[in-house]
Amino acid sequence: MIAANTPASVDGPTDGPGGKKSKTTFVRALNDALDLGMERFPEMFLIGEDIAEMGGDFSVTKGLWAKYGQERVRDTPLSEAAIVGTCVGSSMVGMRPVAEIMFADFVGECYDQIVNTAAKMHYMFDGQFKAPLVIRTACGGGFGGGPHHSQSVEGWFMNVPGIVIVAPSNPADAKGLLLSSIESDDPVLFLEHKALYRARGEVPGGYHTTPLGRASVARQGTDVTVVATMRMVPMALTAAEEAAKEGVSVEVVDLRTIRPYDAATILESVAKTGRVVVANEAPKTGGLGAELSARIHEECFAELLGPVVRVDGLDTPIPFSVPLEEVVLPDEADISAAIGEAMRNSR
Amino acid sequence: MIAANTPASVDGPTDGPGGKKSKTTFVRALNDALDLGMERFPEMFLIGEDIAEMGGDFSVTKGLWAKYGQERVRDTPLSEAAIVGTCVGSSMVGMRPVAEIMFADFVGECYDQIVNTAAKMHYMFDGQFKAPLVIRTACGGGFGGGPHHSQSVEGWFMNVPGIVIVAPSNPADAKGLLLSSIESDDPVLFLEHKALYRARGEVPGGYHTTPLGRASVARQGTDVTVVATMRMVPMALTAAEEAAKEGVSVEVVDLRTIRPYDAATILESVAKTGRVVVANEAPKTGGLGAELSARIHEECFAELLGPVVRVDGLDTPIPFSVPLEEVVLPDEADISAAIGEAMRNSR
Amino acid sequence: MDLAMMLDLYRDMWLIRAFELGLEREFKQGNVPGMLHTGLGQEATQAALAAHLEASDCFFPDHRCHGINVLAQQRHGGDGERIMAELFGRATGVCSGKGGSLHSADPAVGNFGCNAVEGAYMATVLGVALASKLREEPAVACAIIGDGTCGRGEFHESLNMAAIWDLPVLYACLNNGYAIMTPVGQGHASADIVDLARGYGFPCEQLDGNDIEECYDKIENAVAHIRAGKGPYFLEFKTWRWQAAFAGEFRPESEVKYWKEDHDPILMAGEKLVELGASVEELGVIEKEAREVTEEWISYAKESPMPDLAKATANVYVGWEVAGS
Amino acid sequence: MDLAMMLDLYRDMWLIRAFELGLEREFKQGNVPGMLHTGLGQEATQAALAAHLEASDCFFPDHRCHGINVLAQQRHGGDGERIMAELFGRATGVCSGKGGSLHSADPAVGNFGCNAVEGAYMATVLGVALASKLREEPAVACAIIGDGTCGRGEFHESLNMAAIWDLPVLYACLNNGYAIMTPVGQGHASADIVDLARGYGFPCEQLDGNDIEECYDKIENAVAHIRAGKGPYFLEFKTWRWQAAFAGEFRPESEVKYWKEDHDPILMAGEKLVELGASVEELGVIEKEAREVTEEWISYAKESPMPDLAKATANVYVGWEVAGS
Ligand SMILES: Cc1ncc(C[n+]2csc(CCOP(=O)(O)OP(=O)(O)O)c2C)c(N)n1
Ligand SMILES: Cc1ncc(C[n+]2csc(CCOP(=O)(O)OP(=O)(O)O)c2C)c(N)n1
Ligand SMILES: [Mg+2]
Ligand SMILES: [Mg+2]
Repeated sequence: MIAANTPASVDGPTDGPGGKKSKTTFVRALNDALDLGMERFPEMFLIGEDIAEMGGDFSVTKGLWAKYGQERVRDTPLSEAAIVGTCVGSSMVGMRPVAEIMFADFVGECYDQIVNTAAKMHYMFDGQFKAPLVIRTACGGGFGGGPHHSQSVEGWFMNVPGIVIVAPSNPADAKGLLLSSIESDDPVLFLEHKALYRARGEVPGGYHTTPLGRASVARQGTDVTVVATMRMVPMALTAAEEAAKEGVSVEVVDLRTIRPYDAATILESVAKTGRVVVANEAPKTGGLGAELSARIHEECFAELLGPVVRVDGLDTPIPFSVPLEEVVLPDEADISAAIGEAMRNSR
Repeated sequence: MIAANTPASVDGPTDGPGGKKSKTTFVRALNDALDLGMERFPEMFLIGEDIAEMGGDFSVTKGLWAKYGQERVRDTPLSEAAIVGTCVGSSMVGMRPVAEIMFADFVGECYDQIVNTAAKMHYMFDGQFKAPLVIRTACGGGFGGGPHHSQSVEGWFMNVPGIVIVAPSNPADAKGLLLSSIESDDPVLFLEHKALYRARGEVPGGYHTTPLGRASVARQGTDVTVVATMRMVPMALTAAEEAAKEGVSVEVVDLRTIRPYDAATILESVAKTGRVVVANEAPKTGGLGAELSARIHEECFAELLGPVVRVDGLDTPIPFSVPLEEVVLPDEADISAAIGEAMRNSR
Repeated sequence: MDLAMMLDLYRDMWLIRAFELGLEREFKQGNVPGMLHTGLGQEATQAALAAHLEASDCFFPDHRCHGINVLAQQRHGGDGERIMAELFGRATGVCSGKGGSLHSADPAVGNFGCNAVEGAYMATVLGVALASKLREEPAVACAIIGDGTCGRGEFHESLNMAAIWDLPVLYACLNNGYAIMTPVGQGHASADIVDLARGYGFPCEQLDGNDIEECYDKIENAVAHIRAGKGPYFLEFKTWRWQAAFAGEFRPESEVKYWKEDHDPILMAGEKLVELGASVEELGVIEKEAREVTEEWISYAKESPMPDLAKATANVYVGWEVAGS
Repeated sequence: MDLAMMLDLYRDMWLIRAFELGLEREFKQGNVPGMLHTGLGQEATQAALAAHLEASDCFFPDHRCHGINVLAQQRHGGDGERIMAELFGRATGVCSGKGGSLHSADPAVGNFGCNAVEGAYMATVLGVALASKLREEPAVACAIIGDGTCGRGEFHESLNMAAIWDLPVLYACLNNGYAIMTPVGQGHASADIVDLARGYGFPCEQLDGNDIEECYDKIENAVAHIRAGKGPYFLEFKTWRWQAAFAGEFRPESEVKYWKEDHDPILMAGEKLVELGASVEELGVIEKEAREVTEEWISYAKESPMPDLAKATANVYVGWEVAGS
């Protein structure tokens, strides 16, 4: 595929896996994490479509085939069920596979294997097997990818016990969370928002993990809490800066792990602010925002100054045409509006 | 499969498709609906695994093969993607296929075809195609079916625009909603709770439809609204009778269509009661209850006397062993407890 | 095959048959929850497979494979009763009752568990096979699949990937002629599943799945091929199941008679044994012992406690606890 | 093949080539959003297919099939520019800009739309075929699939079901040697996809996908077979795509040279035409016209308005409206 207009490439300076903190891209941070993981865990291998010589559609695995060889960096046919099946089976016997499903939209083709095999393995055999696998996949819209290359799929797995869903918003977390996902003995769906691949940020050098299941407070504030995921985090930070100009102090919580999610950090923030916006790119109905909203109301009803405000995509597929896609996907302005709405609330 | 302990069979008296109202089973009501649909719509056909001579694992299609022949009542191999694909393709050219996916747990095997093809067809080609298909499937637990024969899968589709999810709780609605689903020009996932198959109730004779997208008030009340689906509806009605003995008046709203759902009926009830319980069998996190709770809080925050209380399954797969399954699945007692919790709420 | 080995296999087949008959009776009495698919009629294939699989190998049983589960348990763990207990949903079951008939697993004996989504483990088996290949351990990863199950897309993805990677997979297809009530030739482009498998370029063979000697020998050969690192192997066992559909028997009387009377694996083996010099009494003792041990196991299962209710929320995640109600 | 027909096909091939070249230029200039897969190098197969498909037939184009989309539009609707407009995401596109390159459809010309989840429409095509069978209308339902796409499970489910139901499906496999960068023989048990298709028992043929005459004749034959109610047909077109991977050309120089210079479908057809008596000037005019019409369409697309923003929420459901933001 000609990728001129797609967000990709391992670029920018890096001090390599062993170095100190430096400014680098999200893609590079992921690449470093995989490299460090491969170095540390002999039982780890990479698998996916054209991830070897090509380095994947977004260059995340670039260079690893040359370094680790074709047994550990494996190209596959277009067989998503077999890719995930290979991960599940090998993880049952102690390997640590990391699969790439090229676009998150395609996980429907291996949905059963994720939901009914990987996610239930440990439970239904009562602990006799574990499935320490990672499924990395590129999600999200904003580049004219159209209905089958732009979706945010966390909602497809939100109601599936046994699966871990990880969703970094910046290069440092991308690296730290990916290494934690590799270490994890639970099956992880690792979401990489395409619009973040080129984002740059400080990334700790060397082997560095970020705990799963823990949100981070990306910005402190006292008036409104914005809980956001992936691309919505930088957008929320921008909106927060805007709000600050109006004298509104916004706390931004970066959820980082979508399932199991960190209720404690959210609730702590809400206890302080009493106003909440949850921002997620997927369609609104039945999405992550619904779960967070329900939970926050359950636990903080008395402290809330008004209902939780949801910012999501519209309840539509993602259209190809750019102006239509812009209508469908949420952005900074939507978050700002939601902050405004939350601020108008008072009991 | 030996089905002695599974809930099945077309039994009980019926006055047949053309008759008057009579007491019959859920299975029979579905069977009548299919019969009436086949009679009325020459473009309708049935497709699935052993639905022809055998009449399906739960006898829902019993007798229809003998009546309509093998062209219109088609047995298939174990090829769920091809079954749904056949539905999608034929519906694109004006047929009205009704598929049976034997157990809802298996929809993971045709998830892509449902989510990315059926549900997006109308949108992505901007109205040039419709996908008037119905996927009937047996869901729900309570009969020792274990992790792969007991799931409630509505949560897997809650975040998918373009799909209609229908979930009857009684024989009359089963018939009326199935006929409406057949008439519908949108793709419908039609959920049949296995524990309801033998339920009996009055069913209008003849061709009778129940509108999609409309909840029904199954019981009037003034103190608490319980919004319930499928098997949780009879359970909610029982819990409501219990509550009545304590002087608590419970309104039970049977959601009937899960997506797009009838917010108006719910909100109207909540405006009256100010207290809400939402009861659904699927796991709690990221389930239907989350969406309803979020929406109700958004729209009725001021009227609510306390947070919406969710009753769901535990966040686990469904274990095989009966006492464990009982722990995992919600029941009347859980609804009663939730009603009690809601009643303790007051601002 | 010599008398001693044949007697061993005969014993194994009887253990399966007695187990399934006892189980079926208990199921009909309502003592076994859920659904039940028995392996009655398919004992030869299962016994022959079990005879060749080591604890360090792996097999994914199909939904009729209580038999091979039991034999693996007996051979490698000495505790076949834990399969029975699992079917009764008891704490003493191999999965503490959480899996049941369709999800009994015990990695210690090479049993990787049935997956009740038919066909799914055709994908999963690839991973186990790849792991042994990467580790250079000569283990066999066996997927036991019904004829009907071969309709699923994973059939293609799996055979293709096993072929291109030369994986040590043994596909054991138990072609019993039907998927529920659908004849194999109606559900598949060919009634001979090997025809669908041949295109992938690795050895495919069809054999009489009710002839214990043929099964034993052909599996031996296939397993040797796989252990030698020569890649996958596909065996199609022509067999027949006693179990009909829940509405009752749907197959022609002559067919039922043929398989139950003229081509029953146990009857056939019994005749052969007598030819080889075994006494009818000796064979009777084997049957009797199998029935006795089954009854003991049924009692064991029934007397076993139900699982601790805390099990309901145990082991959802390795890294997190899930809250109870 | 006579000169007139050959000239027609030559014209069609040039239309595809000019279209794709123009599009590629625009894409590189950033005027076309999203991703782009071109059919450059595969013009013969597409032109030959388009020549045999009626508006009442159905085809599911693959991701490189702007060409066949355009030809269908020209032949059955006279408005090829609407494919270009769709690629630019404009209101005048066949799907009002909502589909784009990977989801252009127009049922009026038999174009049932690409599905960017590769392989998915191998399942979907069954339904269209079944409908024409049930209605006893002799239409062809054609699925155009790449070699790599044949790795997907739907390949098996689809071929099997088409076989058992004798469905009027034409599988047109464009084997261009690679899935992205993975060679067909590395991704599949056989580099000849027909080997994987043969087991289903219906006719399978491999042919030179760059030889327009062979393509035309073999498709004619397959389509006649299907229209006669004789069931499915599988054609594997050996071809080659100009487009490399996004990192650049990865294929050996000799291979590139062979396909682009010695075995290019348009060059080959041009030589043949000259043999048949066409003049080089005449051929030059065809090329020139194709390039001109392409430029007109590009201008048309660029000048077309963007879709009305209300389109963003239109047609999610037939029976319900979806709220805007
Ligand atoms: C994906 C999937 N589809 C359908 C079923 C329901 N089902 C259980 S067994 C069976 C028939 C299987 O036939 P076959 O593989 O021949 O096995 P047999 O029962 O004949 O031994 C079916 C359709 C299932 N469990 N999984
Ligand atoms: C299910 C699925 N998996 C992966 C992809 C990503 N993808 C798009 S094209 C392609 C290669 C397809 O190869 P082939 O079918 O040979 O077509 P070619 O591009 O060579 O014409 C891949 C892997 C996809 N679109 N869908
Ligand atoms: Mg069978
Ligand atoms: Mg290709």
